[in-house]
Amino acid sequence: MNAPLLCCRGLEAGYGTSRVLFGLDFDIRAGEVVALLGRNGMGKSTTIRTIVGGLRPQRGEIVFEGRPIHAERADAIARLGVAIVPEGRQCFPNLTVHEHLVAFAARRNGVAEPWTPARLYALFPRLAERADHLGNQLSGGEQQMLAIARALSTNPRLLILDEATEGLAPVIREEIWRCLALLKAQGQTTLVVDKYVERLMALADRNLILERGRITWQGSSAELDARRELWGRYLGV
Amino acid sequence: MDAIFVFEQLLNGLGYGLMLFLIAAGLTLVFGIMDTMNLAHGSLYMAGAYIAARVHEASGAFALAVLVAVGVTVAIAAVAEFLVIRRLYRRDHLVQVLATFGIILIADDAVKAIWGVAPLLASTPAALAGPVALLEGLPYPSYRLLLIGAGLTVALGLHLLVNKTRIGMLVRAGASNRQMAEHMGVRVGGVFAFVFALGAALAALAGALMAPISAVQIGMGEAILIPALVVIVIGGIGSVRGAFVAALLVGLVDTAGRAFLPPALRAVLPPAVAADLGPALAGIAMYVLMAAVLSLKPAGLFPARG
Amino acid sequence: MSLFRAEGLVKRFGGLLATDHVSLAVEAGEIHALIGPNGAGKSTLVNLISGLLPADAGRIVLDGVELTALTPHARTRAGLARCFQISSVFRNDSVRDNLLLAVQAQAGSSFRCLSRRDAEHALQERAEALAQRTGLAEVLERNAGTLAHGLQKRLDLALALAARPRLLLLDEPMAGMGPEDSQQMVALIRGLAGETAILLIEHDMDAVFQLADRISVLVYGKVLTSGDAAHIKGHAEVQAVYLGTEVAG
Amino acid sequence: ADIKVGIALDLSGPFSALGAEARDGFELAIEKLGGKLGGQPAEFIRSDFGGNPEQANQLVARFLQRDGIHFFTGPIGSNAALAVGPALFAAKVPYLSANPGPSAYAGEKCSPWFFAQYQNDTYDEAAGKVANEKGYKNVLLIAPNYPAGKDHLNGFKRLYKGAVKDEIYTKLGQIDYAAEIAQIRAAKPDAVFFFLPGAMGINFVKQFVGGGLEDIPLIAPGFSADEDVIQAVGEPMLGVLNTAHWTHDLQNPANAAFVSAFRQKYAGRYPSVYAAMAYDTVMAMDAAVRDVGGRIDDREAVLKALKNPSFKSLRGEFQYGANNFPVQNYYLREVGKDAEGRITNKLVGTTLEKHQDAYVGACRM
Amino acid sequence: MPERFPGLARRLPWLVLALLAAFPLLAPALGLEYYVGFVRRVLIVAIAASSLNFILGYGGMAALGHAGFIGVGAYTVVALVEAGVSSAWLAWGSAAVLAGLFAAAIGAVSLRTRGVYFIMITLAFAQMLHYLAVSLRTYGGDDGYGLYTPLALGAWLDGAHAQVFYWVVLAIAAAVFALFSRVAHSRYGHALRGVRDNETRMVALGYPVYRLKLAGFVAAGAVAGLAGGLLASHNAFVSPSIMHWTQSALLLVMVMLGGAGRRWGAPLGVALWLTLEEVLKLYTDYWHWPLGLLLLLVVFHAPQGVAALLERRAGQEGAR
Ligand SMILES: Nc1ncnc2c1ncn2[C@@H]1O[C@H](COP(=O)(O)OP(=O)(O)OP(=O)(O)O)[C@@H](O)[C@H]1O
Ligand SMILES: Nc1ncnc2c1ncn2[C@@H]1O[C@H](COP(=O)(O)OP(=O)(O)OP(=O)(O)O)[C@@H](O)[C@H]1O
Ligand SMILES: [Mg+2]
Ligand SMILES: [Mg+2]
Repeated sequence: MNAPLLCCRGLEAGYGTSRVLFGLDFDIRAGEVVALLGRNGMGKSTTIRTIVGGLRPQRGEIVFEGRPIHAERADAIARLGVAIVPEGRQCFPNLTVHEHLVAFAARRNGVAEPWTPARLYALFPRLAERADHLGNQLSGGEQQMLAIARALSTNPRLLILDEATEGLAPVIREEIWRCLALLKAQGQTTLVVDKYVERLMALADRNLILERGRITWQGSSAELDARRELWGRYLGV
Repeated sequence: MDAIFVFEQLLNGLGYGLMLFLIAAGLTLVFGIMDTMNLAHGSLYMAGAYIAARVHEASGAFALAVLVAVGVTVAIAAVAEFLVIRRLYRRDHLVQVLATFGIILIADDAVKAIWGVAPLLASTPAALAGPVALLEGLPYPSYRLLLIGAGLTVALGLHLLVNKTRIGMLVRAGASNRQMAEHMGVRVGGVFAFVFALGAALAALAGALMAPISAVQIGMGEAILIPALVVIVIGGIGSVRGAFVAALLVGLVDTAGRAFLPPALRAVLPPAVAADLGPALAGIAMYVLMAAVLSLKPAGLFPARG
Repeated sequence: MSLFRAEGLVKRFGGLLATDHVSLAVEAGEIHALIGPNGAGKSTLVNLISGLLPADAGRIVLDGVELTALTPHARTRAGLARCFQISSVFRNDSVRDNLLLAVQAQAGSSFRCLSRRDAEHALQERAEALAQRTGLAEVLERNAGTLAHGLQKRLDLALALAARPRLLLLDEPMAGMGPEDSQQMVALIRGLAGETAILLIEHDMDAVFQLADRISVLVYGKVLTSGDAAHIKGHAEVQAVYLGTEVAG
Repeated sequence: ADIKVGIALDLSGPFSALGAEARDGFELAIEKLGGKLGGQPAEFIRSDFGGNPEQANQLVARFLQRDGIHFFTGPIGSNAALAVGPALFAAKVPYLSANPGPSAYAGEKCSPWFFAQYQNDTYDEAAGKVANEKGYKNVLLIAPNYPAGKDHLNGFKRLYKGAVKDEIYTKLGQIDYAAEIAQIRAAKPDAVFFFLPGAMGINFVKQFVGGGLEDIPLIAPGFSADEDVIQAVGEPMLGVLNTAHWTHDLQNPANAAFVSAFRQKYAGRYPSVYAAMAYDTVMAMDAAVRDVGGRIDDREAVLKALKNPSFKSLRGEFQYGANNFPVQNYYLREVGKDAEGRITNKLVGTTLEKHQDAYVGACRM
Repeated sequence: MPERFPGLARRLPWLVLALLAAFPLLAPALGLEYYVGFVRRVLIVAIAASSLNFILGYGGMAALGHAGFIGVGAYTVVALVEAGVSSAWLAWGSAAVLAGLFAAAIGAVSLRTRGVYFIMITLAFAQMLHYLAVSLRTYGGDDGYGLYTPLALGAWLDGAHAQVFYWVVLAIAAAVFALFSRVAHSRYGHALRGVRDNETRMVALGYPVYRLKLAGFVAAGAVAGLAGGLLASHNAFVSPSIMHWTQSALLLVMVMLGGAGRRWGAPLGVALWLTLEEVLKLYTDYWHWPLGLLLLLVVFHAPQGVAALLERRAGQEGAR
């Protein structure tokens, strides 16, 4: 298949003196959907933070489209086409919904059908109703939708979702899964963290299981499905 | 007290309000929108006034003086931004107060060393020195019309910039959650530097334009800082519209207080009391207004952030 | 008579009617779940009940006592405690200090200002007991801000429990938790059922159906229907606007 | 031991421009005397106190306790003078004011240790007389709303015989005067008397003329129309009438020498009344030391020498009244242009002769 | 607190106190008489700063009008003296009480706002007080009011020693300081810090947040008023300039220089700032910019203030 879009080698990271990640090695190939699994506190968000430049790795390297990015600043990494839906949404309190969708919009070649505000509103009609509301005037779920739409508005090469279905009503959750499947069909490369393991498996090409800052298992969804003992051990299900 | 007089005083109030807005504009941008408390804004205002006064005196060309003042002040501000301010964006307001207070102390001594402590000559451009007749029996200083025009232009420009342009959105995003804005690809450092420079340009513009009708001297920056802050706070921090409305309100209240309050009190109170009370009340009108607004609306008239 | 009643609560945000004359009752000892689409007004309702937002109309009554006119903190003292959708703890303090602050509020006289608080054994003991109950005993000395998400949520709950509430308002306690933590939280909440009634907002349907004695569905600021799990699962409209296909019977 | 002089300067704060003028005057005098007083080696200890009376207090404590000064001078503001006086008087250190002459020290709280150069209201009294002489029947008065402002207006009214059209009190530190100017235009007075020190005066005159009221004559006490204000306002100041006890074109040899030395040292600038008073102050000390033959520690003798000054004052002849406030002439000045076209004050004539302040009667000394 | 150096940490305050107490007796021998007055002023300002530190550092209330309360205290003394009162205790006590009352009224309105709005509304009230004082003719207006005869401390104290006032100030400062340190660790102190860190949560926990804050604000106002009363006696003079907004700003600056919320922050900040001011003025007319530079240095290299820097030093040495 294609050369890896993202490549992590020997990644070590942590907060202050405490180490959280101990030598992660993994690739994400273009067009692939990769699920990052693991129980709470195992370092999933930390991994993501390290990739997007929110946290400087203590050791190891991250290569995106052939260029090392582990020393880059967060904004530079984002402009290369890495978009994140962060844990806790982090909508901008003083931007309206509509502004969230136009302020960071970027076009990238190679995207067949770029996301426009109109398409994003079609995806989340609720946001269209709230277009003039400020980020802090939204309900929790509305903020979550906005965070996803905001990430999509940059038409990213690599989309990273950290618990993106958190706080969403079941119907909307369904909607998100459908949407991610659609994106996958369009060739969107995605890294997902979510607690709904079964739904994730249905979507992902490959799964990584993180246990105390180490990747203890990786494989296809079919393989994971077959090895239920992993679920109890590493996923707490 | 005839109608024309009342009308004239209203006009004076609006004019003063627009002057206040002009002075507060740069601060609205840097403090209100970018959420950075820059007390040294007054120093930039002073720099603008001093440079404009000197250039005008030397060259006789007022427009040139204003341009040079804005240019040089922006250059000074860029250096200050690079050395100090950019390290402050992420810190809390009090720390910003502390650091920029430090800059004021340094700036005042620097101005003293360069130009001395005596107030500088700053004359009105000859073409605008006299009054024009707005109405029969209502002469109005033509230079003030220029200030009013400048105030309105800046207000409109600022409103469009902040609310209608992408850079406005990026500034607001960066100010409220810098980390997230960076994750969205915004060069927050660059955007902030640009906005700070713009704020400095507005400060310098205000200083240069105010120089001909006010004293150009050390401390002039601190003297306008408080009214400018009052305006921003009454309007609601982060709202250009709020600052604009508040500036007009303060201008009107202040002017009305000075023009109508003493005679009104004289009509109802014993002369001795009225003579003491009237001017005293007029003097603190701005602060009373602020305290009243904030006790009713704790986040100003147009709260922009929730 | 119900332990708690909200009657005709109304909240407008500008033109938006976020809470549209909502009436709701919670019985003593009951876990009452409140579900509904995003933006239906669930958190708003909790904010109205806890007093963080002033209601435009309506009244609330706890145990026969009208609380409508009380300030938020007085409502807590009257037996109405809450958790937050985004956990709200004292991030720079240790878990112990967090808990101490909570039990101290309950112990009253926060204006005592000359004796060392940390030397008060009664407070320390209560804090430790609380930590024990909520599974925070191991992390007592850790800074709350560095705790994993699930533990922070638990701390958030522990802080609310310190007030010994009669009615506990939980806004998405399971949010951001993995299956394991969720299960623990479910167990924890179930363990509370005896001592306090609970109004639970949650989008995790597994948890809701496991816990709730009764479920009310809020849509566009109005209560659509109320009933037990079976009733809700079978309700066509609820399925359409909220449950979707995820929970099919 | 050296003779020690404590000089408290206003080099920052509200009076810094005037403080700098005074400093230049002090320096010129010290230079002229070669750093000595009455031929004795002297030390001049100068320090800025930022225009804040509390800090002035602190500084004077230092002068008294640490440095053991023999003379004190310096502050521009009346508030500082009032703050530091009691400590100096108690320590029996002569305070030669280089500017303020507060009414308290002229009257009730007068002290043998305090020597003034004028009483604060006397300029206004002279201005009131000028208004009479010019035949103004309806004068409008304007001053900041604080007791000193009212004192100055009262001073004006003391000798002024016409009607007061209106009294306008503005707020301290006011920037915009449009409302007041509109009131003045509506009132149509024969003249406007303004006491607006510092930046307020600069703002006011600039806006007054810009508002098209240049036909209404402006009268002011000297400090509202001195060189500092004139240099900052420029053309609009032309024609402003003001009164003072000294002016740079006053004809006497001492003054001529002073003015030319000053202009030489300070780039052609004309000295203001503050510079002149500072210079005179040092000269008064010099004469007193000489008169007591250097026996500086004989405080009473020094006091006596100060009371009967033997130096040639820049203002010409004067004598101290019973309250140590001078009995002297006051002059009318008008802002005009000198031979080189420079805008400056010009002497018009003598308004009050051998004038004494109004408070002397209250002084029991 | 640097527990790693327990002996010194516990003894140091007593050592400092003893030194300060002995200072007036030693000063004449060392030729430092003037500095007795200077230290007295530092102590008085430190009292005011401690009270600001209490609400700022522990309560998160950044009041930019604290000089207003100092002014109220000072003018209370003036008013009482004008009315013929001569007892220092009565005058200072009234200063504290009246300033506390003003703080209650001002706080009741101001504490409805937060953040910058709070900064500005406290400034507004202080400005009103300032203008009021400026226009008060009876008390001299802008010219100020001289207190020509010192207030009486009571029969045996007055005659005891020339420096009795110094010791009184020292005792009050020590008491205020000890009181605030103690309160910081009490239930109330913890509650106040909770309000600073997460006000919404404190409400939900059942704390009467507004009253907690108001109580702190009133206490701080009263202590500032007391300092104002002492300052009036110290200067034997009061003028509106003691409540000019720059004085409020300076007080904030001194507290933050020392370290807001630090036990030693306020006195350290005050001592450092006033000493530098005093010393720099001896050598140059341009004495502002070094202070400005100092502020920048503190902001970037000791963001928690000088006190934190020293604590860290002490901690490191202890570890070594
Ligand atoms: N800002 C921080 N400072 C210190 N430690 C942190 C910080 N953020 C996370 N940690 C710690 O790092 C470890 C990994 O956290 P991380 O958030 O990456 O886990 P996660 O797998 O995403 O878990 P969750 O499912 O709870 O989101 C946890 O033990 C957590 O306590
Ligand atoms: N401060 C506010 N100003 C304006 N609108 C608001 C404000 N707070 C909430 N809203 C609006 O009120 C509606 C109800 O919000 P609420 O937070 O109660 O929803 P919710 O039911 O809790 O949703 P979720 O499940 O997504 O958390 C939403 O549409 C939201 O946009
Ligand atoms: Mg995570
Ligand atoms: Mg919600």
